[in-house]
Amino acid sequence: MNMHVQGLVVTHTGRTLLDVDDLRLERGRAVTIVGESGSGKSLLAHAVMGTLGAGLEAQGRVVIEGTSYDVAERRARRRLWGRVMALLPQEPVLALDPTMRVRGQVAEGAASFWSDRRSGYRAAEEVLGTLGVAGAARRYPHTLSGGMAQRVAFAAATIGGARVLIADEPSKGLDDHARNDLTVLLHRHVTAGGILLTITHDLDLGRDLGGDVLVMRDAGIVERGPAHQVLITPSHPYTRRLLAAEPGRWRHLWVRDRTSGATERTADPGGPTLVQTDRVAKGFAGRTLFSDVSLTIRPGDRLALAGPSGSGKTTLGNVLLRLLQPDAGSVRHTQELAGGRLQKLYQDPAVAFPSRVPIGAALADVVRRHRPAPGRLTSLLAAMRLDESLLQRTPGQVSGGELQRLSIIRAILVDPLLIFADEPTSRLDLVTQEETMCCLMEQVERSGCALVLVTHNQALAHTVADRVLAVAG
Amino acid sequence: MVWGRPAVAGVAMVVSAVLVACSGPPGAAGGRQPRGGPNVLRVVGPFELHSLDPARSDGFFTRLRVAETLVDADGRGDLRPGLAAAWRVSDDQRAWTFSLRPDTVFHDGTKVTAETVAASLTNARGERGTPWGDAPVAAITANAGEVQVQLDRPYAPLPAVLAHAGTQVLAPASYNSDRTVKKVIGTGPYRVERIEQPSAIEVVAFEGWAGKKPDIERISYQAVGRAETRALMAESGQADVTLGIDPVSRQRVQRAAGVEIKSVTLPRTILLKVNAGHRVLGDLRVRQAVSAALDRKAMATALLRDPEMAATQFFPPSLSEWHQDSVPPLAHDPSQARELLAQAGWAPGPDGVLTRNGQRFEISLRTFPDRPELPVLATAVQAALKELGIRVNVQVGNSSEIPAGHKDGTLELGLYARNFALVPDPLVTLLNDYGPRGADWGAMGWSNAELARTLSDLADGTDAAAAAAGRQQVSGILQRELPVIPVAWYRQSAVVSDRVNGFTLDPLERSWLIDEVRWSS
Amino acid sequence: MTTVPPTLAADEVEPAVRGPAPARRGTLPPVARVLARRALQAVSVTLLVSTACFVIVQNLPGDMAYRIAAGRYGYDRVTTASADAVRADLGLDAPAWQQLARWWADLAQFDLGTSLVTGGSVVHELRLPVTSSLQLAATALALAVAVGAPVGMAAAWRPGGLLDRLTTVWVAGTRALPPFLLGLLLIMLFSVHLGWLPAVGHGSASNVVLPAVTLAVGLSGLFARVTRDTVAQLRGSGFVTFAETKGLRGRAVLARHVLRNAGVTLVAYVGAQALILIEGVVVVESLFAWPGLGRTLVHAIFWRDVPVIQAAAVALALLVVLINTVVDVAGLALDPRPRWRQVVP
Amino acid sequence: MSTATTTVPAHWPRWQRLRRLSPTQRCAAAALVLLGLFAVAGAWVWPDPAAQDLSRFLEPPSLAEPLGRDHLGRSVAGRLASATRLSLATAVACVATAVVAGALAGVLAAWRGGIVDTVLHGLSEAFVALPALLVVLLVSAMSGGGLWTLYAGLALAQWVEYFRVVRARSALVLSGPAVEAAGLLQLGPLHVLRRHLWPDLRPLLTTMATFGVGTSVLALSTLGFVGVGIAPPTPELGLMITEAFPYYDEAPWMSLAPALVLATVLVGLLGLRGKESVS
Repeated sequence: MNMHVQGLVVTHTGRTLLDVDDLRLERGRAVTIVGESGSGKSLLAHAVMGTLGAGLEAQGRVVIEGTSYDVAERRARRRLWGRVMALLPQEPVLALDPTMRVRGQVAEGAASFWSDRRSGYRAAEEVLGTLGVAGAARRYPHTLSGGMAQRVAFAAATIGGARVLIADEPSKGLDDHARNDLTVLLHRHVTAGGILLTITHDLDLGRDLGGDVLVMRDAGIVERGPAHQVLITPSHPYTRRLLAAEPGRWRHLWVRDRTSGATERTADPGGPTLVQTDRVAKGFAGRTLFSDVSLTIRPGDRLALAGPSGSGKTTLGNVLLRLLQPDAGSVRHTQELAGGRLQKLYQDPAVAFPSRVPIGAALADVVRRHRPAPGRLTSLLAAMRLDESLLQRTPGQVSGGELQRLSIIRAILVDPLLIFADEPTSRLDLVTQEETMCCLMEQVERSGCALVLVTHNQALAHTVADRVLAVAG
Repeated sequence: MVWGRPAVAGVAMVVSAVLVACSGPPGAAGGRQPRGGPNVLRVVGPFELHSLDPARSDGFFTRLRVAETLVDADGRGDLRPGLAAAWRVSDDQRAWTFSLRPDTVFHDGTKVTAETVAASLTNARGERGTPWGDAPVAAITANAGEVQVQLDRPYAPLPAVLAHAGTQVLAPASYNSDRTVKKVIGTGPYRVERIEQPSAIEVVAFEGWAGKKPDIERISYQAVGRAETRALMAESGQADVTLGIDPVSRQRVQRAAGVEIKSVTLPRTILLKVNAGHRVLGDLRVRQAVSAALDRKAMATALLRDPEMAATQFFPPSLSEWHQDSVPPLAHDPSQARELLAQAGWAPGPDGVLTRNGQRFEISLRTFPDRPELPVLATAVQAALKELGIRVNVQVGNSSEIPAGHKDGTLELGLYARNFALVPDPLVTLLNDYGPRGADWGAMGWSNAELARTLSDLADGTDAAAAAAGRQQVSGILQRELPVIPVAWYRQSAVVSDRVNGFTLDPLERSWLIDEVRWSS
Repeated sequence: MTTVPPTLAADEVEPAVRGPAPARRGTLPPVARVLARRALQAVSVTLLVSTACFVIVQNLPGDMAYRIAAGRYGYDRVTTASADAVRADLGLDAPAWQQLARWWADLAQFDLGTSLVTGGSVVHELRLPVTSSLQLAATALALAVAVGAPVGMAAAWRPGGLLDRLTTVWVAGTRALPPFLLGLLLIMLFSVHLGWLPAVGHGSASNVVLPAVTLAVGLSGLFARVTRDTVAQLRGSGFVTFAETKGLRGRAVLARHVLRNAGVTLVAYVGAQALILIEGVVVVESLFAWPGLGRTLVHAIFWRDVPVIQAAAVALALLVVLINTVVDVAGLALDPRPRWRQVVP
Repeated sequence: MSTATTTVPAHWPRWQRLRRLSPTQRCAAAALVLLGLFAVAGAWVWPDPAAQDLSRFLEPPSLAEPLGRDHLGRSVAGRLASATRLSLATAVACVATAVVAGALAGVLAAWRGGIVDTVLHGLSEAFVALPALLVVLLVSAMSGGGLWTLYAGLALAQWVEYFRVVRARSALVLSGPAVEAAGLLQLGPLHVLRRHLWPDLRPLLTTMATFGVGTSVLALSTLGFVGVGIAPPTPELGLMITEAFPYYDEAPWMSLAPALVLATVLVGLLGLRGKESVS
């Protein structure tokens, strides 16, 4: 059995969003599609599955088990869902019904469930057991960890026995550990003789899955071949650029030497202390996130707080900034930090700006309050390669990468002594991530301010920071 | 206690089931099919039942012929035997003796005796502010099977007072130990079957009734407050007898099929009460001017839809003994009104409002909405007086604000309808209203010795010729002095469906005479 | 590198400590917590509402005794004598605080006192209004949900479709029609011209139809709209899409996922409307001569019947609490997620 | 409806935004403006809406009297203009008061938290439990038929709604990252009010307020219908409908005209809101 996609074109009001001439998927061999956001890779998954949005026109054919389906006709493939082909959802926490226990949600995917509830439940418990989450059967989704939710969603998607599994950005929002779990699950599907099509911008996932890799850009495929070849020694310039954007491969003046962990740089150990914590501890709802954390941050320090999601690194950062009260211990700030010289960058910059006000108006308030040198805003915009017309827009009308750079400008305008960056690039794709980090680090280098970076990406942490503080769960 | 979800859902379901269960048993639907079968006479009226106490129940149970008074009255106000077969007065006019109708039983089967009647009447004396409570009664006793009422002084209208609904006779079992009424057990041709206060009453014919058996076995009464809703019910055949039809609806209902309008002129006059002790209104010329300013004919035509109801004097023609053709009628005469006001020293100010010595002619008029025509008439009075340059401030509020204003002297004008037949003899009402000190619903700050003496003579009892002369004198004085200004008389209308015939309206509103109604087929 | 121990613990398969912690020992389960909170609210609301009513009524202009006398003896038979009798009878000359204290003391023994106007026990006087108000509200709600929910569901299946646009027009139309006009029109049509239903009255099942329909017409449009918005939103949600790609048929998705989740929103909305229905239908009550709470309240205020005002207000307030409780409990039953109180910094 | 949802760039001048109104919104606005003109102009054409001419009662519409005369011979058009003026003015005043009071209290409670929040929230809970009808009835009983008390009663019954919404919404905004960032930037409370709270609350408040005006007009006329509203002869829409009802077949223009005005106001306000947002 195999699957064959032929002459697939997706357009929207005349504009071509996806144009893939020929794509073959075979049993036992994973196929991974990588590329920037907007390259059309997600559309491919949905076109194959038959879940394209109503406003999109599609043409082409998908041949599954010898039966040919017209891509434009979406209904015909519906009866294949669950039995022949399945979609592993993005962000499994959102894909589970919050009002229903896990067992029922898994069981309803089994064909037997509709004739005999009890055998459906048995099947569900069995599958959950083999995935190591038997205990989740009677729980509600909101009580599951991200990794467990991922496994539950996998169980629900595959219990119907579908051989074709399409995974759309399955690693989005997962920390390293959960991502490893995911890789194992996907591998298991492939080795059991399934067909796997994975859409991701996570190059490591592509490498781990092996098989074939297709690189997409601007609606088309620019390079294809075995994973070890494409993702290690690429031939197309775009693929090379993509690879170079991985934090581990960055080449910039401000990049720290990752290989020699011993040569640690602590800027001016004798210098004044900006922030000092003494045995702080914090917990929520009876659970301790961290305790006995003692830290000193001096001007020019670069500290990374790394750890899996939910481990409390953001909370620790907020305690450092005195946005949160610690449960125990104390946090002291130097006098100089008063007056707004301590700034924060947010994971989602869209929520860090007043949402219904033009960005320019929000920045004008900052300028009015802090009176930076005249022309500073204009020069910063130029330095970040941002057009001034962006200032007329509201945050929702600007792309994530641009907005994060605008929020860097806002932080820099007040001449900060310490910037706390909370996962500033985790929602951006690789190329944009590099661009954004470049902008941030150039300003940090120039002003000599201290940086505290929160990230779940170990490579990024080690690339940027002098010190990495691992925060456990 | 940990509740599983099924249990919680169960609780929610039980609660909703209870809510739905309140919806009552499914019954026969259909508008024309009366509740309880076709043999029920459905009466609809504006009156709500707020209390079972005879003094407070607005005559509900006498009108429904459940309870009886010792004395009854016919449509002209002539007294008839009720529970009492006959009565007589002692020579000194201070003791009245009532002999009871023999072999009468209450609805609970107990026999009516002089003792039970005396006890019931004594209970009713407890309510002050009623004709019976205010009558000069010294004692009520049972004496050799007869009821005797001892008076403090001669009081000719006593039998009429004992026809007032507040004196209805109830069985001993009707009362709680504290003399309040717990249920109504009367002696009439109908007994109470069901009461749903304040809006529904159902009565059935009483088997033990010794008189003529009524044709209608079962009657239901439904109170409906809004006149327009009542008219709709009458039109749609959802009521057999609809009481209190307003003049406007009357015009429309007349055209509906299968119904008939019954009308009767009531001994009721819509009056403009004047504070005659008032700095402005104390001047008779001003009162006369106000009276002459009113175009009663136009008001009656437009608002009551009945030109005949324009009052030309205090007593309506239906009170034939009191209505005097000889009295010069009240007429609309604006020029005379202006002249009278000018004589009284009132001259138009710069904004058209009359002034005298820098004082503007601005007065307030209190009325209440319980009778729907009153606020409308008040508005018409307001507009009419505005023509003369009198600024009237209409206050539509609670009816009690008129007696309250009378008491504390703040009332200037008040508009209301006065019923002269609360007691079948209008004399009782007049004695109270136009006595030397005035009364809540009568004169204010005005007294006339001649009128007081005439009324008191009438109350003491005189021969027929002297009484007629006295009544003529009363009418004349009221017309000349205008302690109150008559505005309109009153016609009551009811709609009767053609399912029944024999329905008549009692001009005294004492009874709905339902025991005389018959099914048409 | 600073010596930070590599404490990246392996993600245990059964994470006992990860995710929101289970309820702490010693705290009540959610349902009991809701009930306890609502019970407390019921007590405080009773005291507050009754006291507020008392104080306001005491301070209303006009002599209370006259008002009560007007209620007792009828509008044209109230006199100064009867008002004096009322004052003496009811002890209205006593200081206000004594009257209030007496009411509280009686309330503590579940005695709501007697009506100043009719002299009957307040509990007895209120029984009919409370049950008829509930009956009318329940019927109107049931009708509105029975019509509105399916229509909304159908409209959501094709957003922008004919039915969807029709419900928009329906909502606008019914909102523009004041209930009293609608009621009159319904009486004219069904009662006067067709003669199918009784216009007014209370007691038989057919009586409730017209007033309930009058109320339900507007409500059903709103319910259809809310259902449509909720369902349309749910249809775009991740778990509904996922349920579909799991292979569930449309009806199964509807039954197993959409309905329950839509119920969470709808139950809260129905609850809010129930409150409005119970307290705000005095117009419909007046038009259809329906002996409900609103009408009782209007009369009681008109006559200054303090115990009845207090008891009716307390009854209404308690109904508000009761309905909120039912909504809370139903919400908990439908959606087990904890509701975090919004923390204000 | 579709164009109503298109986002208008925030930097567009106001008049240009007006241009982007949907056809529905334009029709609604036009209807309301016409009604407003009628109400204002009516004051000149018919200076005394209570002027009677009993001899001309129930006169049918004519050129001089476009809506005929009522049962007291008063000009229906004149009364209607006066009633529209009164209804709209009172409703707008009620809603404005309720919005200002509710929004201020809501922002205060969300911002200050602690005892201020506890007190204000407790107060609002009490008002929620207190039936709105009771509030209006009691307040209007304080002086029968006075416009002031009616206004106070309606405003008092409505502020809670705005308070609750504003408090919840403000708490959300104030606890959000944008305000946190503003705090770190030390931009001060004025900036938070102007750039964060007001832009976020404005669409919500305008939607609620247009809805509230409709509700208030309806409430006023409903109170008129029940008989606890404005005292006659002051013309009021609900009262006019009530007064006219008995004449519905004799003089249909009498009841039709106020009902039509009421419907126009409600539909107009509904249409003005544009995108449907119940709940």
